[in-house]
Amino acid sequence: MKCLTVGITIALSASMATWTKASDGIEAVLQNSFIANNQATMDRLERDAVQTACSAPRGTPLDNEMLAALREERLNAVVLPANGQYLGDWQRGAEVAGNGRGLQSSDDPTKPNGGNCYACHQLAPGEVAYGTLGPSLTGYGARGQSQAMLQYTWTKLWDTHAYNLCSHMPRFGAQGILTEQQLKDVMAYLLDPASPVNQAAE
Amino acid sequence: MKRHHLGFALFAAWLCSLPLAADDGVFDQYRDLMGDDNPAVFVIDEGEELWFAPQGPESATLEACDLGLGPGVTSGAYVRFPRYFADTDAVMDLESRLVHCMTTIQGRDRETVTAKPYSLRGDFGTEIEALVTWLAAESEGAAIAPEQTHAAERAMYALGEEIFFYRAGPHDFSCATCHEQSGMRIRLQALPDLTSHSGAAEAWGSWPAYRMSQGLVRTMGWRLRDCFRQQRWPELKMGSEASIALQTYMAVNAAGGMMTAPGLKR
Amino acid sequence: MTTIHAKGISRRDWLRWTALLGVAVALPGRVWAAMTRPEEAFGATGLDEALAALGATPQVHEGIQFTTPDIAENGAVVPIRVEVDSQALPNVSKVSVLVEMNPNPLAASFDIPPGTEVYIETRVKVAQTCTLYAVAEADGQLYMQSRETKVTLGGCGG
Amino acid sequence: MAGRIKIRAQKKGDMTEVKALMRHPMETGMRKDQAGDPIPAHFITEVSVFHGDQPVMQGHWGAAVSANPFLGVRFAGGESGDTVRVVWTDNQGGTGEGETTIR
Repeated sequence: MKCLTVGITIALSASMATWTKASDGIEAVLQNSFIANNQATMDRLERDAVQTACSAPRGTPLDNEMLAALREERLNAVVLPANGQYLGDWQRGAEVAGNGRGLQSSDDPTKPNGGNCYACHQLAPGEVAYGTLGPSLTGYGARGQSQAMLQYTWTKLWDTHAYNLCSHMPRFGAQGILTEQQLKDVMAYLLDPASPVNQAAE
Repeated sequence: MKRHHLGFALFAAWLCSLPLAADDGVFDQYRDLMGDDNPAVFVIDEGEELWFAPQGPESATLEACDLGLGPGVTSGAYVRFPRYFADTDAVMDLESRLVHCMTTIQGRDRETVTAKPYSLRGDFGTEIEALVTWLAAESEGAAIAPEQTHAAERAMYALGEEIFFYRAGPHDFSCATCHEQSGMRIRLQALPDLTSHSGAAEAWGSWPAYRMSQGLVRTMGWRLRDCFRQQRWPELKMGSEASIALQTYMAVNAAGGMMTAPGLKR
Repeated sequence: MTTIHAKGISRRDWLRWTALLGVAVALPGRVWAAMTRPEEAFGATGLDEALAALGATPQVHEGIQFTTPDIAENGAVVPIRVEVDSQALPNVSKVSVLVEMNPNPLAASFDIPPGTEVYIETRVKVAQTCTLYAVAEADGQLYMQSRETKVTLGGCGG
Repeated sequence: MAGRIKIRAQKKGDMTEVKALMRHPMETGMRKDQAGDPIPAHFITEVSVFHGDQPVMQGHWGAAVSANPFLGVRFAGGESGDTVRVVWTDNQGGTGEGETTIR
């Protein structure tokens, strides 16, 4: 079976009728099937426009115009760092990248959320426990630190749908998963030449 | 005496069901050293004893429980779930059917028997976990063949597919986020593609499973609940429509595969 | 137990083990266990302290074959195997397994009577990536082998 | 339901190989339950393997042995049909015992 990695691929190849929303009953089913647990409250089952647009089962025809408009809207909503500074501390960024906790019912809400980058991406070559759902980012710093590169990387972290609608990646900035400072630290982990991400394997 | 060979048979089945090394074989040496002993053998025994133990106000055993193949028929029953039951006019998974039998046959209180279906930290197994483990072992080696004859069963599959792709929560996660591609892994954990037959068969066929990291056998109901915890969703209720729909989606995608549970997992 | 005599068991050892057996039959486990359990070593919270409590500083010995996985899927269950070549290192009477970074490094200790091969398999918890030690006692001396096992983060990390 | 042991004993040349799996939680005493209360330490402290009436190994265990512990040992001799017995005691006074015959 063909493996469709991102919804945008589906979107571009679709033509006929449109996917807007799941069948009417599904919200009621979910409300009856789940129960709030600590910080994981029931309102989390309500979807925003991105989530609704990106919930199409495989092969469902999609509305390309709507999707293009949505992507544009996401791009315009990205909030760049207030002081124009994109890079924080790569060592703190490493902690964010390795931390898989945050926002689960079982997590302590007073502790900072993790970014869990390693769940899906290879980063520092010395870390063997990396996932493969996303592309390898080892040596990411070789892309340089031009203004365009900084803004591109920030935008990917803030809201991946601004470039790649229906990507699997969480919207770390737009959804408030990571703070601005944490995002800067992750930026440094990716781009700082001194970061382990940009060192050769031992 | 059959049980003495069960561990070995399970291990052989487990070996055959190992995923095609999305983890690049990094744990081969570890698994070699682990050998063939699955502590789930204890839980199978415990489940069998619970099935035949008189309980509740009726002081009844579960031998009159109809798992779909007739009262008391346990062999081969698990692989037909989820399925429609006329007596409840509902599609049920094994866990909810067991609760139904505990309340109707043994006269036990529904709230009580569903209060803690899955072990919490520090627990050493629950009644539901043990019964499901034994009943899965009673289908060992059988082909996965969920019923899809009743309209309600087919509707459950369609609903399950929709929920599988439903993105929600602060991380925008759906089941599909991790389980619609083959050969991928999260950290070092290989992820089954549940939209494919082979991935669904491998996954559905190996639960319930002994989780080494927890020292416990876990059921598919728990597996789904814990997936949603990590999806940052609220808590999935045992035996809920969403749970049964997702199980139907998996089981039907897995149809024709072999039941090898209880599995042995990280 | 002709095999035991054939292996050249000392009279002292023989008496000790038959004495243990007598107690064991009368009171399974508890009493005879208390006679030999290395309590102090189990209570030690550092590797050096645990080794000191076991006796002396062990020397590396190639007669000990210590098998652990290079990388463990899960630190809660790490399979280990200790084998001693009785030609290279005879008269081993005790084998201990230590995990350097655990809160209490000594995980297990085994008394081996003459006639038992020194071949032990078990599974231990390893809190984090660190070195594991197999220590064998023979004729009052301590010998060892060590292995590093990497413990990985699995699953979704939460 | 602690206390149970599954044992296999198999002749391998002039040796007998014993593999035992024990039903026990092996709680370290350092974990907390869902409510945040400490879970008391509960682990096997002593385990012994007998061939007939003869002890072939005694293990002293700490809480770092994994839950539902596995033990494999080998001893010289042993004939098909001989009894192999494994017994344990834990830190809360619990005991377990199981036996099998050599295959």
